Amino acid sequence: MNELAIELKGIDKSFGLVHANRNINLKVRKGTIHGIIGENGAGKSTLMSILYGFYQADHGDIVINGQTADIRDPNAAIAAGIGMVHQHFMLVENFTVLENIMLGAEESQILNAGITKARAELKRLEKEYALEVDPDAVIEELPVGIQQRVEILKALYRKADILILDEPTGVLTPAEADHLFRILQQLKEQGKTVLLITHKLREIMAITDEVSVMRRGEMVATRTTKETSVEELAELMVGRRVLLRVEKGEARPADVKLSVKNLTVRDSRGVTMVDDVSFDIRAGEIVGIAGVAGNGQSELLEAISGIRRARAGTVLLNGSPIDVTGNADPAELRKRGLAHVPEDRHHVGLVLKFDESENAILGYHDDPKYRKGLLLDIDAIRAEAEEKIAAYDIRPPNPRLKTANFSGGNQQKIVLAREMERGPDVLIIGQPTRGVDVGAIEFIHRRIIEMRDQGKAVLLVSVELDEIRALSDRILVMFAGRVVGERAPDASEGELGLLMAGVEGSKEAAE
Amino acid sequence: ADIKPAIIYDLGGKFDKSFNEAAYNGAEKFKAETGIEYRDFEIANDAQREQALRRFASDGNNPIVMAGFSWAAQLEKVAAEYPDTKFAIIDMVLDKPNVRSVVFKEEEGGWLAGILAGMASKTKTVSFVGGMDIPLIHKFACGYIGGAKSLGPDYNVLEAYTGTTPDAWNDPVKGGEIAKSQFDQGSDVVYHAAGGTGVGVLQAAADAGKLGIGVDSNQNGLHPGKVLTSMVKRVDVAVYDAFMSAKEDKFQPGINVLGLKENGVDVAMDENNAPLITPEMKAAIDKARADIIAGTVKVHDYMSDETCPY
Amino acid sequence: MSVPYAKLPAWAEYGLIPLVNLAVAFLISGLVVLIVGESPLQAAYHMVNGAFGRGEYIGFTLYYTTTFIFTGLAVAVAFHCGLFNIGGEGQAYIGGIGVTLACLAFDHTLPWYLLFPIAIAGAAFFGALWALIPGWLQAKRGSHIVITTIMFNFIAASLMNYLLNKVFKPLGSMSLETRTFEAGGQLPKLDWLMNIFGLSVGTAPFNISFLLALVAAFGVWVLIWRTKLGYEMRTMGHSPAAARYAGIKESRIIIITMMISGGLAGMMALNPIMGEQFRMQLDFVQGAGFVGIAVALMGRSHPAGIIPAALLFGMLYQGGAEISFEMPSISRDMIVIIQGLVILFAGALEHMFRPAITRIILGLSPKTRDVAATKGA
Amino acid sequence: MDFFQVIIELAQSTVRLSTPLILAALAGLFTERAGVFDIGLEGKMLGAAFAAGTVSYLTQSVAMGLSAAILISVLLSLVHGYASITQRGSQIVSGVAINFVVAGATVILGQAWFGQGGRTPALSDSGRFGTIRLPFADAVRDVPILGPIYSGLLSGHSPLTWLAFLMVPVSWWILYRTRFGLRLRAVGENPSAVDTAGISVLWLRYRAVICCGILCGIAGAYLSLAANAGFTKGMTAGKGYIALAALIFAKWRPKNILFACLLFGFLDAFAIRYQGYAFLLIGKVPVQLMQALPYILTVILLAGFIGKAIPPKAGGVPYVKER
Ligand SMILES: Nc1ncnc2c1ncn2[C@@H]1O[C@H](COP(=O)(O)OP(=O)(O)OP(=O)(O)O)[C@@H](O)[C@H]1O
Ligand SMILES: Nc1ncnc2c1ncn2[C@@H]1O[C@H](COP(=O)(O)OP(=O)(O)OP(=O)(O)O)[C@@H](O)[C@H]1O
Ligand SMILES: [Mg+2]
Ligand SMILES: [Mg+2]
Repeated sequence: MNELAIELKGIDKSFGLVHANRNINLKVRKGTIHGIIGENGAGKSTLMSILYGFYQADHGDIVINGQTADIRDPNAAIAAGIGMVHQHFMLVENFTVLENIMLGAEESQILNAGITKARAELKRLEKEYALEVDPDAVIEELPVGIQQRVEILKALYRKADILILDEPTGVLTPAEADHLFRILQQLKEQGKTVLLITHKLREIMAITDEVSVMRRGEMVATRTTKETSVEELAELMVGRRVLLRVEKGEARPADVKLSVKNLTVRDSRGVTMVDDVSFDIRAGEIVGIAGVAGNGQSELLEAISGIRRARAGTVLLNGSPIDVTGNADPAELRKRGLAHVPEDRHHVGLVLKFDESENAILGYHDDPKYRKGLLLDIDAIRAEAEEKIAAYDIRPPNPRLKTANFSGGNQQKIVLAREMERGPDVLIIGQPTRGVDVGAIEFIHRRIIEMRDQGKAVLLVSVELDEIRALSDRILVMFAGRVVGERAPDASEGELGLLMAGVEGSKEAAE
Repeated sequence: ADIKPAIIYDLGGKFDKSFNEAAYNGAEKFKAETGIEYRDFEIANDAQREQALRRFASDGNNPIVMAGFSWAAQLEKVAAEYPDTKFAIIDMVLDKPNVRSVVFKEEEGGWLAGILAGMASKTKTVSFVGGMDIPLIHKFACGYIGGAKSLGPDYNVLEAYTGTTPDAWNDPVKGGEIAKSQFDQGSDVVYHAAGGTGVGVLQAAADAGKLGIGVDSNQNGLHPGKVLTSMVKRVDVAVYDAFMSAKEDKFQPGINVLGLKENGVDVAMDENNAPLITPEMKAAIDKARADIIAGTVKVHDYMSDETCPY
Repeated sequence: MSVPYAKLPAWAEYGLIPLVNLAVAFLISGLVVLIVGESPLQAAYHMVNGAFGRGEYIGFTLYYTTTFIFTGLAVAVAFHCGLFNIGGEGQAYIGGIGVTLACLAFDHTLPWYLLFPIAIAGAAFFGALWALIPGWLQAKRGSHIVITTIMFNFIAASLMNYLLNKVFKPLGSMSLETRTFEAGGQLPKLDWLMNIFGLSVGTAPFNISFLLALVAAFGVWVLIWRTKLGYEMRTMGHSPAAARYAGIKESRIIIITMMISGGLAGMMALNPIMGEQFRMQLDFVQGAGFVGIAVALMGRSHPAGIIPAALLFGMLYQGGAEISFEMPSISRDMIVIIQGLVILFAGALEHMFRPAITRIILGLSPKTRDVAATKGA
Repeated sequence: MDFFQVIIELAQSTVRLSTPLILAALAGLFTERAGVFDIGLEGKMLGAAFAAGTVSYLTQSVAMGLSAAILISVLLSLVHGYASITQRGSQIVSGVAINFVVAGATVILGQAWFGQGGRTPALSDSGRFGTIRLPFADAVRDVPILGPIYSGLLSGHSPLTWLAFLMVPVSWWILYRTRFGLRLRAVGENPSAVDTAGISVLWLRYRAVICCGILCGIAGAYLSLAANAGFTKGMTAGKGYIALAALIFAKWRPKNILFACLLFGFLDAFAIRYQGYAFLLIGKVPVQLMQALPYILTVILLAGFIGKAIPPKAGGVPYVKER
C-alpha cells in the first residue's frame, strides 16, 4: 500500500510574529497510523488545524488522495473526508451528546427529523467501535474520557476517512488509552488513515506505522516506527539527549506531615465525590494517587487545599487541623506550609492575562516581602520572578510577558516554581505533566524527587500511571470516590489497572 | 427701536409640546409680525445655563427671555453684570431692576378645567396625570381638584405622576397606561400636565371614548371632540409681550402675575370642543371666572404653603 | 481584551490609531453636518475653537472632563474585577446627598478647604453606600449586578425626587433644589492654573475638583496595578477560579470593589454641586454615569486612557455647545449624534483601520523581528 | 370595587405594559444567546418607533409602518453586528453608540421632516394598530368569572400584543427545535465548536443579530403604532434597559422571559394603579415610593428567589481565531 492519503507541500504559517510552521512537507500513506511528535509549541496543532481548514496556511498545498484540495474551511475538510479530535475539545458543554454530534450535520432545518436518524446512526457506531455513550447526557457532566469519545463519534458520524487526533491520550487512563488504540487499529483495518499527535513516545512505538518529528515549527525527520527507538525520537525532538527514566533513591519517610481522616466531599450537585477517605503522608515520601479521571481525585485535592468545602472528616497539617468542613482559607494554608499545584493550570493555577511575574506570586501576594509600605514592590516581584525563570529554565526568560504567550510546558513550570521554591512542608500536585513534552517532563520529575529528598511530604495525583509508578513511594488507588487499595510502586500495571477499574477494589472495599 | 431679542429654553427643549414650545410659539409670532429675527438656544445641561445666558448678553442680545423656573440663580448673577440688558424670566420671581418676572396663576385655569371636567363627568370621578412630582405641577393639579370638588362633596379626583427621571416628560406609553388605569377606576375625564407624556394621556382618552384635557397650549385639535378643553397658559403671550414691549421701548421690569383677569390662563374654547360644552358648563365657568376675577372665590395657590387643601 | 493583530510600536498603538479613528468619526459627523446644509469645516472649527480656543472654553471643557473622569474611573474599577457597574448614574446622584449634607451643615462656619475634605468623604460615602447593596447582593445572593444597578438607578431617582421635594427644598421655592451654599460650600476656580499658561478661566466653572479627579485617576492606577487589593481585584476579574485558589475572598473583593466604584461615582457630585451650581438640583448627573461607560471602555479601563477619553467627551460637550451657539441650525440633538458617532468609530470600530495601519508600518520597518515558534520547555 | 374586576383590569394593564418588554427581551435573547451582548435594545426600539411613526403617517398603512420599523431596526443591528462581529469591537461600546446616535437622529429627522420637535404627526386610526375585539366579547361579558376574563382580559388587545405572546413559544421553538436554533445556541457557548463543525461563526451571529433587529423593530412599532398614535422623542423611556434586565432575570430562557416581563409589567401596573391610594394600616405612601416599588421588588425577588444567572459562555467576547 503506497498510495498517499495526505501530502503536505511547503506549508508555512505565521501568527503575527510567531512563525508556527515553516515550509513543512509531509507524506502520510493511506491506511496507516502516522504519529507526529514534538515539543510544546513546535507547531503540531497548528499544522493539523491547517489540514483541517481551521487555519489557512500562508503558503503551501494540501493534496488529499492524490488531488490538490482547496481546504478553505472545516467544511471543505469534512467534505474531503477529514475529521479531527482537537487537543482542547470542541464541544458545547451545556449541550447533550446528541446535540453535539448533530451540530453542523443536522440534515434538515427542523431538528426532529434528524434526531431519529442521528440516534440510529449513533447506535450503530457505538456498536461497531464499542464506544458507548448516553446520547442524552449533558457534556459538562461527563468525564473527559467520555467527552473524547463524543469527539471521535463526531468525526465518525461525519464519515471521516482521515482522522486526526491531537493528544488524545492526555486525559485517558491506560485502559481507556488501550481501548482507543484498539479503535484506531480497527479504523486502520477498514482502510482509514489516522494522524496521531502525542507526547508519549511509548504510544508512538506501540501503535504507529510511521512517525514524524517537529521542532520549532519545522519538520525535522520522518521515521518508520519499527526502525527507530524511543531514545532517537526524544533526541530528535529536543535536539539533545533526554533521560527518559527518573533516577530515584530510597525514600526515608519521617514524621506524618499530612493526615487525612474520613474525608467526604460532595460536588455542587450533591453527588458524593470523595467518600470517607483516610491516609497519612510522611515527610520525605511521595504518595501517588492513581485512578481514572473523575473518581474524586480533583475534589480530594481541592478539599485539602481549602478551595472546596468538605462534608465531613478531618485533615491535619503538621499535626494541627485544617477546617476543611468550614472556612478553610487557601491563603492561610499556604502560610502553614501547604503548597498546591492545581490540575488546571489555565483556569486555576494561572491567570493567563497576567504577566509572568504577576503569576509568580499568585497566592503568595500577601507576603510582606512583596510589599513596600502599602504598595506592592514591583521590583522585588520581578527580581524574584527572574530568579525562578533562571532556576526552572522558563522560556522565554521575560517576566513581563503575558502568561498566555508561554507554551504549556513553560506555563506548568511557572506554577511549579512558584509552589516549590518556598520550601513548603507539604506539596500537593495534580497532573504535573499533562500536555507537557518529554524534555520538560524530565525536568519536572527531577524537581519533584528533589522535593522529596529535601524531606517534603508530596501528594501526587496523576492519570498517567507511568508517572505515578515512576515517582511514588506508595500508590493509593481511587475508584468512585474511595481509596480501594494501596500498592507499592513496583505493582504491575495490570494489577493497578484492575484496581482503577474498580474490579479488585469493590471486593477489597467490601471486606 | 432696533432690538436683538433672544430666548433660552429649559432642559425640556423647545419642542416639548408644552411649556417651552409655547414660549417658542410666542417668539415665532413676534418674528412673523415684525420680521425681526431672534436668537434661541436649548441647553443640554445645567452647566450651560450661565454660559448661554452670559453668552447671549455679551453678544448684545436684548431683551433676553428665559423659559423656566430654574434660571433664577444664574440670572441673578448675570443680570447684575449687564445692567443695560433687559431680561425676562418665566415661572419665577426675581427682584432685579432690569428683570421682568412673569408668573402664572395656573391654579385659576385649573379651577375652570376642574369645573368643566366635573360637569362633563358621568361618574363624578375625574383624574389628573402629572409628569413629575414637582411644585409647579402641583399648582396645576391643586386648582383642578379644587374646581372639580367645588361642584359638590361627592366629586372624586384621582391624581398620579409618571415618574422621577427626566423620561417622565417623554413617556406617552406610560401616560396612556396611567390614564387607562384611571378610567378603570371610574374616571371619565383626565387632565394632564405632563409635557410629551400628555400626548399619550389624550390619546388614551380618545381611544377609550373618554375625555381629555390639554395643558399649556391649546390641544383641543389633537383629537377633535375628544378633548374637553385645554388649560392654556399664555407663555407665548408672555414671550411675545416681552419682545414687543422692548421693541416699542415700553419694557417694564418687575413682577407680572398673570391669572384669569390678565388673560394669562384660561380654558380654551374653539370649534373642536364646542359640541362638548353645554350651555350649563359655559354658564358655570363664566360665573366661576367672574367670581375669581372679582375675588369672591379665592383659588388656593399651592406654592403659598405647598399643600393642597381640596 | 486581546489585540487580534500583530503588536505595533507604542506611538502607533496609542497615538496614530486613535487619531485615525477620531478623524474618521469627525469625517462622518461632517457628512451629517453637510446633510443639514451647514459647512462641516466651519463646524469643525467651532468644535475645536469652542473647546480649546480660549481660556474660558478650555475651562468648560475641563469642567466636563472632570465629571467624566470620575464616572469613567468608577466603571473601570468595577470592570477590573469583572463587574459591569451601570449604576454610576444612581451612585453619583446619591453621592450628591453627602456633598449637600456637608455643605448645608458647615458652609457658614468652615472655609472651603476644610469643608472640601468633609464633602469628599460624604460624596464617596453615599456613592459607596449605593453601590454596596448591589455589590452585596451579587456577592452573597448571586443577583446579577447589571440588573441590580439598573434598578438602583431608578430607585435613586425616586429617592432623590422625594428628598428634594420633602427635605432639601426650601419652602416656597419652585425648583427642586437646595438653597444656595455660602462661601464655604463653593469650590475655588482654578484660575491660577490657567494663568500659568497665560489663560483666563473667565466664567467657566473649572474648579479644584479637577485636581481631585486627577488624583483619583492616579489613585486608581496605584490601586489597580500597585496594591495587593488591586491585584486581587484583577485576579478575580480574569478568573474567579484562580482567585479562589489564591485564597482571595470572592465576596469581600466584590463588595469592596463595588464600594470603591460607587465612591468614585459619588465624588462626581462634587464638581457640579460644589464647583458649579453651589446647590444640589434635580437630576444634576444628567447622564454622566452612562457616558462613564463609554469613557471607561474607550480608555481601556486604564487611567491613562480614561483621562484622554474624558477629555474627548469634555470637548464634545463644550465644543458642541459652541457649535450650536454659532450655528443655530445645528441643535443639541445633532451634538448627540456626533457623540454617538465618535463612540462608534473611536470606540467600537477601533480595530477597523488597524490591519491597514499595521501593514503600512510593518511594511516600512525591516522585518527583523520574525520570531521563531517559541522553543519548548 | 369588585376585587375580581380589579384583578382583570390589572392583568390587562400588565399585558399591555409587558408587550414591548417581551418583544425587546426576546430580541436580546437571540443575539445574546449567540454571544453578542446588546445594550442597544433601547436605541433600536427608539429608531424603530420613529420609523414606524413616520412611514405609517406618510403611507397611512400600518403594514408599511411596521416594515419600516423592522427595516431600520435590522439596519441598526447590522451596524452593531459589523462593529462587534466583523470588527471585533467592544459590544457594549457599540450598543452605547447606537443609543446615542438614534436618540439624536430621531429628533433631528423628525424636526426636519415634520417640524414638531421630533414628534411625528398624530396617526389616524388607519395608520395605527387597532385592538382586536374577540367575537362575542360583549355578549359574554356578564357570564361570571369567565366572561370578564374573556372580554376584559383576552379581548381588546392589539395584534402586536398577540404577536408578542405568540413569539415566546415561537422563539423557544426556533431556539430549541430547529437547526438554526441549535447552531445559534452553540455559537454563544463555544464558537470554536461551531467553527470546527464547518459552520460560519460570523454569518450565524449576523443572522442572530438580524433576528434581534426584527423583534426590536416590532417592539418599537408597538410603541408608536399601538400603544400610542405616533412617535414622541425619547418615547422608549428606558424600556430597552428594563428588557435587558428581564432577559438576565430570565436567565436567557424564553419561557422565563415571558414570566419576567409579565412580572415587570405587573409591578408597573400595580404601582400606577395604587399611586395615591390609602392602604390599610399604612395609609398613603409617597408617590416616589410607589414609583420605585417595581424596582425595589425586582431587587428583592432577584435576591430572594432567582439565584445566579449564568450568561452564555462566549457572550461579550468577539470570536478571535488567530491571536
Ligand atoms: N491562534 C493562534 N494565534 C497565535 N499564535 C498561535 C496560535 N495558535 C498557536 N500559536 C503559536 O504557534 C506556535 C505553535 O503552536 P501549536 O499549538 O501548534 O504547538 P503544539 O506543537 O501543538 O504544542 P503543544 O504540544 O503544546 O500542543 C506556538 O508558539 C503558539 O503560541
Ligand atoms: N415558550 C414555551 N412554549 C412552550 N413550551 C415551552 C416554552 N418554553 C419552554 N417550554 C417547555 O419547557 C421546557 C423547558 O424549557 P426551557 O428552555 O425554558 O428551560 P430549560 O430546558 O431548563 O433550558 P435549557 O435548554 O438551557 O436546559 C422545554 O423543553 C419545553 O418543553
Ligand atoms: Mg498542540
Ligand atoms: Mg430547554
